Amino acid sequence: MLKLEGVCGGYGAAEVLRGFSLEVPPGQVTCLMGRNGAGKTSALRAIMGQLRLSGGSITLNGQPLRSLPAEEVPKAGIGYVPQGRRLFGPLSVQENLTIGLMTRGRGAGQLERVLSLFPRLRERLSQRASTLSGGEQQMLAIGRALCLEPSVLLLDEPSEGLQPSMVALIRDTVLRLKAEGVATVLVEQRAETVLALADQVGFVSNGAVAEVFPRAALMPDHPAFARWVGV
Amino acid sequence: MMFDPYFLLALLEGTVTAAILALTAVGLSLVFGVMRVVNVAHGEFLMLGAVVAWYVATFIPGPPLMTWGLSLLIAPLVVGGIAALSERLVLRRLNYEAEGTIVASIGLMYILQQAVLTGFGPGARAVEPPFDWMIDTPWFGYSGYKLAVVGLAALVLGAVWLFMTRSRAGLVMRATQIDRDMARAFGIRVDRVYALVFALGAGLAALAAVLLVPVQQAHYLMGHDPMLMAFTVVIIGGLGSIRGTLIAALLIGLSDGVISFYWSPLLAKILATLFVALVLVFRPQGLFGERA
Amino acid sequence: MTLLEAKGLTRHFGGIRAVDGVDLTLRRGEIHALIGPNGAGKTTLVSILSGRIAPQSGVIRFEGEDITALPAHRRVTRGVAYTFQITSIYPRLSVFDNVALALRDSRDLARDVPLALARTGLEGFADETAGELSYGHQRLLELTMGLALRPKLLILDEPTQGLANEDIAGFKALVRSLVPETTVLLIEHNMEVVMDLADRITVLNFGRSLATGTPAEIRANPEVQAAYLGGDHAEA
Amino acid sequence: QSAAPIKLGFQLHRTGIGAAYGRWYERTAQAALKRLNDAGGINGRPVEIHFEDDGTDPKRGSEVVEKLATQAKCDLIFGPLFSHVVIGSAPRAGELKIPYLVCSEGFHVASGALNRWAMQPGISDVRAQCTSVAPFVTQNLGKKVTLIFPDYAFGHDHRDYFSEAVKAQGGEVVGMVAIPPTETSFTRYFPRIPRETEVIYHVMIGPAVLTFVKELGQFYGKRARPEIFGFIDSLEAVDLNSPGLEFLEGTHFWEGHCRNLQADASEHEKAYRAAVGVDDNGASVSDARDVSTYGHMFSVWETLSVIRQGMEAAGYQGPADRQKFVEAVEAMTGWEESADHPQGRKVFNGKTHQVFAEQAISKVEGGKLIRVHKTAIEDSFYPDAVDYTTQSF
Amino acid sequence: MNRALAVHLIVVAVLAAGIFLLPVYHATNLARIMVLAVFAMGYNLAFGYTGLLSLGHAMFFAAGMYAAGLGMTLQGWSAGLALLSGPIAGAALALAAGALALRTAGVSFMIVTLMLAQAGYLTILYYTPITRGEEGFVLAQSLRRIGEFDLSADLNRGLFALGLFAAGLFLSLALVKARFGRILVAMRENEERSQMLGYNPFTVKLAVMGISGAYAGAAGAAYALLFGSVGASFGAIAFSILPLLWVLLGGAGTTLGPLLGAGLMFYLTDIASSYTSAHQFVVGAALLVLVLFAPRGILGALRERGLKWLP
Ligand SMILES: Nc1ncnc2c1ncn2[C@@H]1O[C@H](COP(=O)(O)OP(=O)(O)OP(=O)(O)O)[C@@H](O)[C@H]1O
Ligand SMILES: Nc1ncnc2c1ncn2[C@@H]1O[C@H](COP(=O)(O)OP(=O)(O)OP(=O)(O)O)[C@@H](O)[C@H]1O
Ligand SMILES: [Mg+2]
Ligand SMILES: [Mg+2]
Repeated sequence: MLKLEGVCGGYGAAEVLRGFSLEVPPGQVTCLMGRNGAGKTSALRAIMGQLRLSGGSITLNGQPLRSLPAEEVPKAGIGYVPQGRRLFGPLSVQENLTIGLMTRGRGAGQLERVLSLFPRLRERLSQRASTLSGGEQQMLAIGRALCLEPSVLLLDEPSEGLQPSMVALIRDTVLRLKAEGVATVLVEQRAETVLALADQVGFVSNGAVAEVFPRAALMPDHPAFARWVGV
Repeated sequence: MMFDPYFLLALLEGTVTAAILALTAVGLSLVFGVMRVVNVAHGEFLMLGAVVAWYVATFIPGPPLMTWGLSLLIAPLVVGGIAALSERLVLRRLNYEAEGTIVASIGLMYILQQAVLTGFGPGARAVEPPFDWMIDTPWFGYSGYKLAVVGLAALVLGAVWLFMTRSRAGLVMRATQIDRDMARAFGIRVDRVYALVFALGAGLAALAAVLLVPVQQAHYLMGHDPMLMAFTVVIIGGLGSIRGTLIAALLIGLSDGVISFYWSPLLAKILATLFVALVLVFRPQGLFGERA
Repeated sequence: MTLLEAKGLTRHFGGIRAVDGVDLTLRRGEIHALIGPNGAGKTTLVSILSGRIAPQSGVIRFEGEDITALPAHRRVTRGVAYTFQITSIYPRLSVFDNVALALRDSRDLARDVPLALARTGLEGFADETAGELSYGHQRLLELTMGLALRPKLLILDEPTQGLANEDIAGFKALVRSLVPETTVLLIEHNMEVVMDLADRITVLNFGRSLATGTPAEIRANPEVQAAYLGGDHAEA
Repeated sequence: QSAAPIKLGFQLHRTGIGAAYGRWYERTAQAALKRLNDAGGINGRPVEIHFEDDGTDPKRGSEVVEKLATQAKCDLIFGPLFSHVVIGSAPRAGELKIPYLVCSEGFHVASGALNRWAMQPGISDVRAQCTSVAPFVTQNLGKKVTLIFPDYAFGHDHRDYFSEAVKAQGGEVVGMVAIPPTETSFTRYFPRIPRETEVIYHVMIGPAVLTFVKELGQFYGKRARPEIFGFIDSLEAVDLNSPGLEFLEGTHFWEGHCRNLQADASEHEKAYRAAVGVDDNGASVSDARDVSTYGHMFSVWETLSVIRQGMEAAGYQGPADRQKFVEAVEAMTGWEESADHPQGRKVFNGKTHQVFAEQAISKVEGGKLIRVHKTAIEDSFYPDAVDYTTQSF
Repeated sequence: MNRALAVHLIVVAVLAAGIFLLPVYHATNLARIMVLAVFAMGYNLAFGYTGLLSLGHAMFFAAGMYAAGLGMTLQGWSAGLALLSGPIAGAALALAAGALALRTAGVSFMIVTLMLAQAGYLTILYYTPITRGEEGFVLAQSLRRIGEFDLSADLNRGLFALGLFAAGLFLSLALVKARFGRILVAMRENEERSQMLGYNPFTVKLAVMGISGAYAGAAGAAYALLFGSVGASFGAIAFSILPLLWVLLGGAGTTLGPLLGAGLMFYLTDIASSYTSAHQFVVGAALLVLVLFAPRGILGALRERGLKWLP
């Protein structure tokens, strides 16, 4: 279980997270929604140790993450697909994936699985990541994170720029991982995707989770959507 | 000018120059390629290596071959240590930001030069080659050690190439350079990578220096020109490409050697310099670099 | 009537036929959508139109003149603007400066920049450093800059990526308000937006143009369904 | 009437490419200063020297002149060696109207390029040096000469004036090898030495000279080689017994002042050597590896002697008398070998502000430089190129 | 906006006061620093604002210096004409070098400019019979006057340097405040974006190279005439690195940074060498300390810490 309690922090002097709390149960999909600038990305970065923190705690299965150096977080099993992809652009597709594989020192079988998930990547193994099309880059970003066989997967708007059939593929992937017991935190703007996947939905506003609902409590016309994301 | 033995000499000299250039450049290629740090003090690490080699050769009794062997161990260690220290104390705090590091490495350059000037003195001091082997052709004599340097340079380059390609180290280093936050997000210990690369780069410069001192001498200003030339080689060769570095070194070394065979030396230097500039103008990414 | 006409555009990368003999005609004042699977060549195609990439063959005419050989910046001054798929702003400059740079012939920046920002709802952000905006706001800034150029042809490469839902609604309204003064070429994977906005749609697949037509025609085209839309959008 | 010390400014190459010279110039100056003060100073006043580093850089050089003159308020300035620094600094000295005594060997004072405040009373210039050694070279070593010199002004002076002198002696310059500055390896230039060459005449400066000499040796290997005549500039501050220099055995060098103590050395010479702290081999008495720049550094000592004599002759009181000082030196005609002038007899040309001296030609024998010839002062004369005394101050 | 102008006026006024009031030593230093600051200001326009990291600016300085020096000694130009030829020569060479080098970017640009400058330096040496190579030559004091205005007199020198500096300073202030300045920064920050906003990167950068070269050439010519000597060492690599160092120290992309950096570096060396013979050590350590506490240069740090309006 990944747990954030009252996390505060930000960039430079500015505070962006103001008491962000969230529980991510294992094997479930937790979706985060919120307006632009609400702090969703910042929350994920906080987990990854990329945000200056000023308060609160982050634990994974009771083990504190906050005190760990950033490079230990992925080794604890947290995979991250950042917003805007952030690939190792000058490196080849293969090399990008290799870096994912190295993190936890596991094997080639995983690479095979990732490549069969995204056959397009297999065709492009030696192409420079930065010359991939937008959608291909997104596939690579997800594939790279999957390579480290995470037990918790953080996905920041992963379906951005993907063709509809790919979006569906991502949904299937999340569900399959869920079946394997992987916990997923999914930042997503599209309500239909959220409703199709989430076990629980957190609405982020002003650097904190304002409301959390279990999936069962949500319908597309639930007022929370209007209140927090303006649909 | 059918077969001119002296053309052979020009080729030989060009090759030796190339070997020396390549040796000086590999370390820089590492540091610059990975950290994107314009380390102006790289030449000073080379110079330190030569000075250490001189001290070893002078104060440790034994035949030249032995002291030379010892230098090959000691100099990279000492210089790598100094580099690691300066990385930790200065560069890391600057976040390896391009502009700050230029000033910092100029500062470092001053400090190292002054330290050597004060301790070692301003003179040029020679170190005996490990073996005294002369090649005698009917037309000219040639130092066997110089040829050995070519072989040794090839060895060192090969080793670095293996390290960069076979081990994952090269990949890790490059990823670190591209996006530090994401490298951390994949478990790469960025701090350690940088310290290691910086020390390794300096160590290689020191190694190059040990091979070099028997040909040139240890002198407190000896680092300046090789540093600039090494930079050129690295850029022409294409960043991070060991093969490119080698070929660029050959290109520059031979063009200098051979052009000066035909033209007045100074004119040859001017032409060779312009030639290098033009290569870059028409292939800005270097010979083997790739860039979007 | 025709604003831009491209014929036989081709661009291969090694063995990859990113754009492979594409014809495209844009009518003045229309909203024209460009859709297709990932890697179909959409970005490459519009990069050729905007001059970021040179075609290996083919001709582009803009307002009747051949612009194939014009460099990108000259096309911009003629009225072709492009917003990047992968956000490209000046991250270290203020939002104000970002927009001011796009307002090339404004005489009064203090008046015009806030006006331009207001169109995309960024008016409160003028003094922020652009790189410190959240992703969605950076996308909006990108859009603002494109608009500020007051182009005759505005090429939008996946503009709604990263936008929150409410912004998408605003975006649609904004794009509608641009025509007919501005012609819009829109790349999108968000079918709702495409179907809603587009007058005509061109579908690209494997670097070739599969079909061009009204949204209804495209929706009904079986080839398009197979290549791109998949079942669920056919009846949407 | 004042008992306040006389302040002399010393423009010193403490860092930069001239540093090897600089440190010995400083030691020599200190030794000469001590001797001077022990003997009662100048005009009964003690003397101080302010050393200021110019980094062997012309830009800093002129700043140092400024600093010594206007901030340290020195009475005069002396000591610079490298020509480009001298030329960069001398104009400022002229503007500040402060005597500027150069311890270089460049042909810049006597060529008239500088101004009336610049003088070189301590060491003869390049033109005099190469003119005077030419007869020995052509008569004893060979008539077909190839010159190897650095491809810039200093080297060109050698090229021009030595060729001229060789031709005057009935010799012939068969080859000229100009070596680009910034060069660190030399072998590839040696094929340019024509095969008919009987004597190689070489003059190199800078830190790479040792490489030059070594590579020249390697090039000839065990083959018969031409005679070699070099300027000691190539090996100043370098131990002749450094690895790779064995082949120098039997070659000849010009020396401004003999590095190794010669059998016939005068008492003055021995006293000078002891005062500066140089052993019989020309190295520091405290470190045999620390070889001096013996061939040149006497000029510092002798310049200081001239300063004393000039100031005494001018009745020097303070900066107001600077002009008188210059005029007093201009009026001098030369000096005998003495404790003040341990290098030997000098002829001073007041019009060109340049001194002329005897030059030594030494042969390397058993790793030592043994003088085999001493040129006559008159051999080094050439027509005056300037008359500074007609210029205004 | 006016605050910025006021600060600049004050700086110039203080410098003017310095020329009249400081002891001659410091007044001369000030003149020298101002001339070198002109060099650095030109460099700053290219590097600090536009992001063109050139390692070849010594070439432009030397161009101005030799144009003026050789013009006077060989062609018999008057001092005024010689001074005028400086910026023209600098700009012309910079435009030529830029036309080649600007085909590259980033580190390649750095190396190409370095190599071109090195070729220029060697060319000076190659023509030693004319240039006197490394050794250089002296401009006779009698030549260094514009009409009755004797440039070698202390006060005149200071005034001339001040005039040149002030002209350069206000020109660069005007440039960076104008739309042009914003475009320069845009090139530095994101060239591809700028091109897609309709700016031609090549011409913008070439223009700034030309301006920068004119500054360097003007400084070179002024240096030759004010200080009376011309030499190849002003065309050597080290002299290309110096303006970079000055600009970085003072604050890249600030109008006053070049002056501050040049002055600071001068006095750092000067003062350190008065106290210790190991003065490079002190200078090196000072650079390290400075950069650790103000990695964006001194004015850059001030700008970050609140003085946002600093141009
Ligand atoms: N690198 C940064 N430096 C300073 N401030 C930042 C930085 N990145 C984000 N911010 C600020 O933090 C706040 C939250 O941003 P964040 O990226 O977490 O939002 P978000 O919820 O992910 O938005 P979006 O949906 O647009 O991606 C915003 O106000 C933004 O301006
Ligand atoms: N510089 C390049 N080198 C090699 N391949 C390239 C290069 N640029 C693009 N490609 C390839 O060309 C194809 C078309 O790319 P493009 O970016 O045009 O696709 P797209 O239609 O915009 O896709 P997306 O919807 O995913 O953004 C892709 O397969 C891509 O990998
Ligand atoms: Mg976000
Ligand atoms: Mg695309």
